[in-house]
Amino acid sequence: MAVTLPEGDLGSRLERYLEGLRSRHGLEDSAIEGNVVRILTDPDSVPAVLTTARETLGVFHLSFITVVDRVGSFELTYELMDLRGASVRVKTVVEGTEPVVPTVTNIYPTANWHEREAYDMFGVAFRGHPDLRRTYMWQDHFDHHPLLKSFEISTKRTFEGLR
Amino acid sequence: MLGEQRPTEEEASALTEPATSRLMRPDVRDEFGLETIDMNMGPQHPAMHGLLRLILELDGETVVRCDPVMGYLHRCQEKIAENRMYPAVIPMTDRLDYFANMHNEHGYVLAVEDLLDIEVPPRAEYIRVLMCELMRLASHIPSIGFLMLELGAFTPILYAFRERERVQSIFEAVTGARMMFHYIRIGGVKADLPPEIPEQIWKFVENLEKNFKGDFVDLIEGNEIFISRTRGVGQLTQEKAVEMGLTGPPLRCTGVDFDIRIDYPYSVYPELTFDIVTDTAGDVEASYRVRIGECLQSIRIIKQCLEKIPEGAVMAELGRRIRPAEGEGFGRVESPRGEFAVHVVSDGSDTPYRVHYRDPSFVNMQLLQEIVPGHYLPDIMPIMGLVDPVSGGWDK
Amino acid sequence: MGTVLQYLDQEPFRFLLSFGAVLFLVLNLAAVLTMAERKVSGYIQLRYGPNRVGPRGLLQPAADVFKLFTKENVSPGRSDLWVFLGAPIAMFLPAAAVWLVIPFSPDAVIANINVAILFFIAITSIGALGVVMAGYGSRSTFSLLGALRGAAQMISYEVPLILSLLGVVMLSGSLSFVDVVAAQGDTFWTWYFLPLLPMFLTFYVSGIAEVKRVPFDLPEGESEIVGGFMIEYSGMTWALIQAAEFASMGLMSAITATLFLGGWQPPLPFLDLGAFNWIWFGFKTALIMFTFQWIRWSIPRLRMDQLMDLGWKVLVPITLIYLLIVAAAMLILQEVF
Amino acid sequence: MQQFNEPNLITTSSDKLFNWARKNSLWPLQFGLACCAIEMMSTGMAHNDLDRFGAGFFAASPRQADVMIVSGTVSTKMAERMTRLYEQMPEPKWVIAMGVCAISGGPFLDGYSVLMGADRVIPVDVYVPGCPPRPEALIFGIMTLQKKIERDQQVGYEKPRPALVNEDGSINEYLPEREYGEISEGKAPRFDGIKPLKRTYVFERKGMPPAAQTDVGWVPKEVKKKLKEQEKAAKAAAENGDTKAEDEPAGETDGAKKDA
Repeated sequence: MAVTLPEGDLGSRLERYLEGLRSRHGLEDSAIEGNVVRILTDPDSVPAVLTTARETLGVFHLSFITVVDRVGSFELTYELMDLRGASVRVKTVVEGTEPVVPTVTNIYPTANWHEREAYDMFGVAFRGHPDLRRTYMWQDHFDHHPLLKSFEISTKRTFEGLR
Repeated sequence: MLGEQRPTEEEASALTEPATSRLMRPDVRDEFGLETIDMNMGPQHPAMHGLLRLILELDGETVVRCDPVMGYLHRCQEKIAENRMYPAVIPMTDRLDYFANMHNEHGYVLAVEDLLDIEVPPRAEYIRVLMCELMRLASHIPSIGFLMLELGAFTPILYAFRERERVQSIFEAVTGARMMFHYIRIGGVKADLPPEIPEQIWKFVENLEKNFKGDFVDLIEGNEIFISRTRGVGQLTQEKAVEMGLTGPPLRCTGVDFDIRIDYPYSVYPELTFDIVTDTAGDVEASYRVRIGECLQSIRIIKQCLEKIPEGAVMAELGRRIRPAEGEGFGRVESPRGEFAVHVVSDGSDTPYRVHYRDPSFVNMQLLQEIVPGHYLPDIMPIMGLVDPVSGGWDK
Repeated sequence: MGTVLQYLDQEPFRFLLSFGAVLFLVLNLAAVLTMAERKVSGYIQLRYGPNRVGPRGLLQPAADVFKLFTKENVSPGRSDLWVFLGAPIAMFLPAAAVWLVIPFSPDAVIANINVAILFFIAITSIGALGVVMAGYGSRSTFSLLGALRGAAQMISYEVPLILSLLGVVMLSGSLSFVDVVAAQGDTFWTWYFLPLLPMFLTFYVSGIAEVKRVPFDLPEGESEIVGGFMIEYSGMTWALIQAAEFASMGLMSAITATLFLGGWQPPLPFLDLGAFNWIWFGFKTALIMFTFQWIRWSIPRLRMDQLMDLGWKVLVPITLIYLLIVAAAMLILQEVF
Repeated sequence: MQQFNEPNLITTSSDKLFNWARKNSLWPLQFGLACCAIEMMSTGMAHNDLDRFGAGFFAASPRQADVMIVSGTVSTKMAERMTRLYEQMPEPKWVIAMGVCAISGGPFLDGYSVLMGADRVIPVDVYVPGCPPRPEALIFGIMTLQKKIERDQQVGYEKPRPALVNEDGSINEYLPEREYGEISEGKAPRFDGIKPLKRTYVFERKGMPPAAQTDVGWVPKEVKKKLKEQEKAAKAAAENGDTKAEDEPAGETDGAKKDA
């Protein structure tokens, strides 16, 4: 029944997460910023990193998955929280216009709808996802992925536009 | 559409065994070989909290499959935010989760302030917290009313909306609007509190605290039918709740004491004393008790805010033009429904490069397809009350 | 003139006329009850209720009825049309027909038949048929669910209803309503609700279930199955279903008043109003109707399995045990006196 | 039964009764779309009791509703459902567009999945602006609808409306800009290069409105007679011309209809 949340003070926990992830995955570009452990990894090792974080280090909560379209490549941010003040932010960059990323639904079941949303909005496909349908838009009448930068809506309202 | 590099279905299933394989159920037939009924609930349905569509498969009155379909209120919030200037996104966030407008504004503003790295005057912080807690009252009390409405009792919702109407009149005096405030701005709040408002809020809060037990707790909890309809319905374990990424009352009703206000403190919450309300049962009744307890805690916070609020400016000195440097900002607040997080990516221009809202309704609603199967059809309504999603939130 | 009256007093005409009068009364009762429903709910919920149409909103039901009269009558494309259209009639007629045997006062009873209680039980059972017809005919999942719930509920709650009536029959020794009322006497402590208190409560509860009101309004289930069996009805057919619901509610109150609260009998002998004793009957009926509405707007509804549990595991045993107690008591009292 | 072309004693008095009944028992559909739904609920609640006007019964099923309050943003995905709900409602029915989103798309106007106003798919009777409108505004909208219902007639037209027919025979749906010329001219500078509009003839309609602007169901007697004669003629022509090529009679009937 009970879930044991990680203990210890914030600083030591952050150190532990960073060390734990570094020792297993040999991450070079990683640091602690405030209460966040920031990690950059390649897309194929994302499930491995997240498995370590959840199973070994006890970071139980996946807050959200953000996709950013950097025209030509996609940047994915997995925000993990240990529910006690520390966060682990896993970043990965996928090249290409029609990217495929391994799914993390078998590690964090809550990623199910986050990944569906990312697929709907950006066309990022998740390999092994059990139920990859669109969340918001029509399944069959809407052929675009609207949050791509190539999909433009009519008005951009900035100061430049007003003057 | 997405090229050859995508794996086929067999390959995908060979690669990783999906953890949520319980989503896919075989054709259910009972021992007499009778088929199930497919039923479509919503989007226009009195109990669907807006525009949710549930595709149900019923075996008699028992639900064997529940598939939520969203998107009936998709308003392109994230795309529109990419095309607006930073301050002009705030009124759009108001329309996200329209029962927690203040929290949405607060979350977005925190994210932008994280980008800009600016200090907010303490009085503004106190006013923000004050308004957010009033908003929590105005959200939790109607949600209790909606729970009762969906169970079939019509009257509690009117008592709930009476209180909400009082909060709204306070909001109107402070911000000028009843629902869409645009009050919390980048660097502070729009205007100071009107001079007579603190006293009015105090009176309202005192009155609510005095009448809370009589108007809501006794009326609802004293009812045998309410207890029998909610106790043991939507039973959640802690593992399940954490696994599904729940936050807010659905998580706290299982006994996990997680509250962004304490665990990831923001604004002036560290200076205020209040408790995290938890319950151990993890059913609908427990979530109702958590909401009741949070209302009382909100009253406590409001009183402390009114006592501690310092004098001073309510707006930081900022240029007319907000143009953060390239980078990322995160804002995270405890909205009445759970963790509301905003992720803003800037490319150094007037408009955000990307805004991502993590809305609690969206995440908490995943619970439906997990726990509804096995319950009776009328149990869907209390479970909706347990999750308490808001259509504007899950559809963005 | 006198001959005409005499002629009208002859059997077929008297019956037709009085049936017309009862129909008029029942339809008006439905209108008045909708108005009462909205006003009572208004005052329970801290608001006024209708008050713009006519003096204090009294013409509100008239407006509703005329509007529903001119509303289009939609029948779903794939519905079973005759069953669909027949259902409201099958619901309304039983509710109206039982009014024929209700004694309004000693002389004002249209058909004083000696098996009135049997008649009442037999006729009200037909109401379930209407519900099933409505649910089957409109060809919608929601209505089908509503109809199945309705059938199950109404048939299950017939059992405690009938069992609780047996106590009255045993005490009064008659199946006629007039005899039952006459046997109760004109003092309120001799009315049957006191000696038969558990039976009175059982009858009241299963009466609410029989007329499908909160907390037993599962066939309608406004927030679950959106109106249930009446989801596809519009205009006058819907109005007829509503009229049937309210008429049967009025009927159930009237029968409760007749069987347990002494019908037209005044509570104390000196309050006897003679020919105007029907006022007592009306007063008691209205009181029970008000309690129905009070319950309607106060408490949530039960679930199907809980409903069945309450019916079969609580009400039926209670009535059976109390029936034995009553029988034993009657035997003993006969021996003693 | 005699068909009335013009209002008379019977129709006007029954109109009065029915309009009175309809306006006093406007049952809204329980149909909350977005943020405005909360204010719609507030309107029904104790503080601004909508039941006072007889409009407090929120029908959950469209079959029992009279007025649909489109309360909030209509997405393209929802528009189809909303149209279906509207079609499920029995006649007579009315629509109130509540809030700017339902009027024009509001702040979400340029979204890719937002319908620019409910009136693109269903006819709207009353527009209530605001984001969201206050409960008082919604009550005002309902009272406006009541006034509109009061003017309804079973036969005849409210007023002879001007039909706008251009030189080339096409019919203008809206008044051309020139009609408002006196108001705007002289106040704001007109841009160059705007051509004058085509000449517009304004007819006072009496008795028979142009066919394009009547509802499909109603055909005047004279026209019916004419059409019957034409049909007869076409039939006769077809019978006579059986020996001829098969295409010809069809062509002839079409031509005759076009002439009418």
